[in-house]
Amino acid sequence: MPGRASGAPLLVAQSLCLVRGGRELFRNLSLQLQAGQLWQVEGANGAGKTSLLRILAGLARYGFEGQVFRHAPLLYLGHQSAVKALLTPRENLAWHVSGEGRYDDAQIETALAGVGLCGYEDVPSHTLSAGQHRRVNLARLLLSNSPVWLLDEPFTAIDKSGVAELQSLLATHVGKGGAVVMTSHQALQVNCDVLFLNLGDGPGDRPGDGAYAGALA
Amino acid sequence: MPGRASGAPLLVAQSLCLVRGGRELFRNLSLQLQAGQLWQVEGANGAGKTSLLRILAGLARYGFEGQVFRHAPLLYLGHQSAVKALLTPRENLAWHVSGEGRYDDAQIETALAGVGLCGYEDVPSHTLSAGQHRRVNLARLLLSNSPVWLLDEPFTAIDKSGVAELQSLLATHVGKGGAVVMTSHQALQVNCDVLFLNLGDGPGDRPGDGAYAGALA
Amino acid sequence: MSAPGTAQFCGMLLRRQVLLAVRRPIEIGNPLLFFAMVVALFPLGLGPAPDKLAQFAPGVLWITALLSNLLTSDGVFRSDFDDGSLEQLVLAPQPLFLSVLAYIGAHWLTTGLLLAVLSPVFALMLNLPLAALGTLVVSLLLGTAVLSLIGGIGAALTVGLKRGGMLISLLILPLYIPVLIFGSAAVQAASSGVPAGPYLALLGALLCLAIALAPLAMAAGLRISIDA
Amino acid sequence: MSAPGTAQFCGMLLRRQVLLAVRRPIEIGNPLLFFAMVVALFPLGLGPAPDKLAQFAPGVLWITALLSNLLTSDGVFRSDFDDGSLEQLVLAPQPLFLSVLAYIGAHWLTTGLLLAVLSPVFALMLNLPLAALGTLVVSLLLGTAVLSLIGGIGAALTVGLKRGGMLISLLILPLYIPVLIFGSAAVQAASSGVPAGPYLALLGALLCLAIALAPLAMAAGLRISIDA
Amino acid sequence: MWPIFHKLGSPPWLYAISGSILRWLLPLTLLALGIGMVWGLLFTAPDFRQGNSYRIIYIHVPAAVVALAGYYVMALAGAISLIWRMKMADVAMRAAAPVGAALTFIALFTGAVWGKPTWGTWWVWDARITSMLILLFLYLGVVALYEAYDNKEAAGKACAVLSLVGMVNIPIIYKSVDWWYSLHQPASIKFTGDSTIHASMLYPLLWMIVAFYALFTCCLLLNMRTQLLQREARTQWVKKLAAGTGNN
Ligand code: HEM
Ligand SMILES: Nc1ncnc2c1ncn2[C@@H]1O[C@H](COP(=O)(O)OP(=O)(O)OP(=O)(O)O)[C@@H](O)[C@H]1O
Ligand SMILES: Nc1ncnc2c1ncn2[C@@H]1O[C@H](COP(=O)(O)OP(=O)(O)OP(=O)(O)O)[C@@H](O)[C@H]1O
Ligand SMILES: [Mg+2]
Ligand SMILES: [Mg+2]
Repeated sequence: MPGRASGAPLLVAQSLCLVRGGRELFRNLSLQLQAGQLWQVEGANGAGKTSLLRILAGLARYGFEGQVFRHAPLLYLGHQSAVKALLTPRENLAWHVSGEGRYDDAQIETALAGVGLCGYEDVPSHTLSAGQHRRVNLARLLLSNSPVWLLDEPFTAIDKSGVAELQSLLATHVGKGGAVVMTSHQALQVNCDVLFLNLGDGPGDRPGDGAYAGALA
Repeated sequence: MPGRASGAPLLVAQSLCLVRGGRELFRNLSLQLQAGQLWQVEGANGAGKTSLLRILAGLARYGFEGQVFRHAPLLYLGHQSAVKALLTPRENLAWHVSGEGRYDDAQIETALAGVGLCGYEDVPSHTLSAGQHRRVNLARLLLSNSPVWLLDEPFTAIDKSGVAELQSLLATHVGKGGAVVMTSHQALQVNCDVLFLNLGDGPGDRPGDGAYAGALA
Repeated sequence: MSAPGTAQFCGMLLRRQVLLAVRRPIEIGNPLLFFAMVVALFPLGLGPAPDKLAQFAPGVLWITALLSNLLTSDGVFRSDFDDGSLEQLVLAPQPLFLSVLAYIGAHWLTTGLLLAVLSPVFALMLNLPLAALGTLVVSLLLGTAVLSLIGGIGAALTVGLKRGGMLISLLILPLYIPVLIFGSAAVQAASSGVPAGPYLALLGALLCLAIALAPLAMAAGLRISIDA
Repeated sequence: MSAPGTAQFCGMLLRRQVLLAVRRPIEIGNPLLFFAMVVALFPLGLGPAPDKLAQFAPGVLWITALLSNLLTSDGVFRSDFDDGSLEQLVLAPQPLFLSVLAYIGAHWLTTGLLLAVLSPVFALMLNLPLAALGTLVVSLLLGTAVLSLIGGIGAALTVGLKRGGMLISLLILPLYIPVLIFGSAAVQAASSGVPAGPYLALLGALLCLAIALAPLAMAAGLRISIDA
Repeated sequence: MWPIFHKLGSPPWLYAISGSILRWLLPLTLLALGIGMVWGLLFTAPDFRQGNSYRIIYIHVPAAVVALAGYYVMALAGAISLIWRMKMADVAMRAAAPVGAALTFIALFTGAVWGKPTWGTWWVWDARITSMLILLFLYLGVVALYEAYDNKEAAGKACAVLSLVGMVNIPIIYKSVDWWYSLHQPASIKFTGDSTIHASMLYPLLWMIVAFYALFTCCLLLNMRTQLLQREARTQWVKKLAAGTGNN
């Protein structure tokens, strides 16, 4: 991502407000995502992390207030893995519906090996275990060229060594000038700065305006 | 569970062997589950933890060798949450397909409050967040009378305080003479002994006979 | 907090399944609308001459009821499989072959029963003689129950398949055929003034047979599907 | 590693969808078997007299093709929605209304095309005159393409609903009706020796209209479904 | 009785015994088929009404008869697999389905080809023909269900359940189709009287029926052996076999 003016934000969210099921999840939430930043969205179950990520990605378009400007291509990995059970991991990556890039076989094999799926390239994905299934999806991070990553609980079902590798991958991406917004209930152990966005202890305890001042600093 | 002879095992697995997709996942695995034991099944992604739990529960009946004897009612929580999206959490618990027990409204409310779903008793479950959805399922642990719990990654999508509460619940259950076999990629922090069953670092590295001697001690 | 008895558990399941259907009124209305629309399509495809319609009404009504049943059968266990409820049902202490009857019962209540009750309206649209309406309703009541039971077998056997899709129709359509033949024969008989009793008796016999055997097949099918 | 162009991306998607269908040959065979079985049901319900059958063959064949299409339409986007692929498709840089065309194309290739090619066999079973076979095939080729496009709209609109199921039939059956009317009229005309050209031309016009408008509606529908 | 039953459950034994049966049954079957063909096609008089086209009967009728019997073989194997949990019964059932489907198809196809010169049409909705078509669907259902499962052991069980359900239904289907046919106005075309078959035609026909039974058995066994090898690919005895050291 060289050539991008380092000052221009990759993604800007302006005064987002969201009310769901009669509960205000966040109000006046603003966010400027700069290159080289790693944001961890924190909050109890039901605090609105997934909702926020979907708004940032542009998947949710109705029912919230505020605006989001996306200045760079983004990659979103949600709770669901977008891995087709009937295709092999190789095919899943080669023909991925996200239309991000065209990868040749060597690239795909390197990526699959990178997530520990050596030897599983050509078995139908539905025979993979829960963690292996999610790893196929994580291989997209190794292939991706998008500067902005939005990751919703990427560590789900991943084993300890997998989590460590993923964390170093995140650090590398950020180090190369990318940016990450992610949610997780685990504390990150990465060798780069982590910015926190706290959505509170649950829908009851709603953070008001200024509540993010610290986080946004 | 008073009145149960403390010596009799609640569940016995004898020399289980499992081969999946041409890989041997475990061989000659034997397990005696006694009252008061908490087993954590460990292993990398694809090591065979879920497969083992399904065999112990009696859901998998073909394709493995060995025998399992179940001497006590058991409760199995799998990767999937068995929470019906169209029913409210209250209805989900009251009419649960597991046919375990009949609970009155007060019991159900206590259980839902116990998993932090106070105020969400009567919303359709599909409006719950990922973690809240799983919490509905965990409420069954608070209602259950079964001595044996088989839990497959119960901490998935649960936030930090939820994990802590769940761990103390496990300790209490074990303390009362129940028994738990669970899988998790997180280290447990409970104030009771944890027995480990290690399925190895992945399907490549297959544990042979005697490999469990230590764990079985 | 002891486990509920079998009858009580089945009652619970029946309530649960019916409630699930009622939660989305569209789900209940759909088979009926499908029925109405196919009945409306027939004159469009075959030409509207009233005498011809009357002649074919028994067959058309019964084929439509059958297709409408076929379309909904696939869903009997599908959502429970997808969200893991089926695993829990299989592990339940109550006998599986009785609990599946509750599922089929709920399916029949929300499709077959309603269809039978509303069928006179459609029959009149197709100019079926008034005298045959009673037989139509009774034959549909008995017949759709058999269809639901047979459909349940197909659903149980295919629910675990990654993309079962229409496989179920291949499995159960051949088994539906006797019901179709006796059902439409009963209505045909009634509309031409011949006593329809024997056909209805045959449908009743099919129903008894299906109630006795289908639950066993369904239970076996579900256990297999869970494992696949 | 730049993003693939739109045409290339559509080609990729088409390959992917066709492969998904081919992975389970059963999925491709099913609509055909369903077609065969419903064609067999009609004589069973309506009576076996050959002359009558021939008279109704055009309508019956077309209604069956329609039902067969209807049954499979629901699945066009369903599995992609369930596993999150649809979210990714919506986020893709390529225009959504072109990529959905690839989905519909694959659906048509694996249902409508095969159905049209094999329809003469079923037509012979219903005693349709030989002279009408050509018209039958052409009308089915054109007509099923329109049906797939219309079905895609319904699928896109309902895929996000918790239990969409048969809602789709309610939404799209009325839109299917013109296709049914022109299609069966074409075959009827050919089997009674009247030129079928005008009807086929009308079907072609419907197809052009559908290709122009349906993708836009589908794209809008998918964006809404993702958000629901 | 029981030792044999027990042995039947053992793949290597079954593989060996089926090998030695096939060694003499297969040539014998081919010979019988050849003789039957020659006898039927060359040494019988042409029918006085149908001319030579009637000779298709020597394929048509045996195929139809054996196809029906095949379903019962399949269902029986299914029952054994469910009741005694014998894996080899699964294999037999799985092997019977495509053979039965093929025979049914042959009966339908030859019937259609025969119908064109005799009835002037490819197809009529006669009771027997209709039930034959339904039988084809029942067979195809079993084949398709088996293919749809990934876990072949589960697939065997599922197909066993299905074929048993089908077996209960076959008599019902036959009865109902018969009734249905007699209910409606009779079709304008009918089978030629079938009991009036002349002895000179009957004997080759009976011969062919027996030959088709033998053919069915051969196909079943051949099919089973392939299935066995596929299923047991990882076991010792198959590896030995592949290495060329096993017997047979
Ligand atoms: C697609 C069309 C046809 C089908 C599916 C069909 C099917 C059958 C079946 C199921 C049988 C019964 C075998 C048994 O169990 O006894 C049979 C027998 C026979 N078929 Fe056909 N058939 C067809 C067409 C024809 C035609 C066109 C003819 C000749 C005009 C014909 C002549 C016979 C005769 C003579 C027998 C022997 C009857 C007996 O000995 O009982 N069939 N066919
Ligand atoms: N249906 C199947 N066919 C073939 N192989 C399978 C099938 N299901 C699972 N496997 C294989 O079995 C192995 C164990 O799977 P299992 O789900 O038990 O793993 P796990 O230990 O639970 O992993 P995770 O931590 O990812 O949940 C995996 O390598 C997987 O590829
Ligand atoms: N469709 C909906 N209708 C009404 N309320 C909803 C809907 N979807 C989500 N909610 C509510 O919005 C809140 C936030 O949900 P969200 O999924 O964003 O939480 P989350 O922070 O991702 O939680 P988790 O850690 O459990 O994943 C929850 O309280 C949930 O009940
Ligand atoms: Mg979330
Ligand atoms: Mg697992």
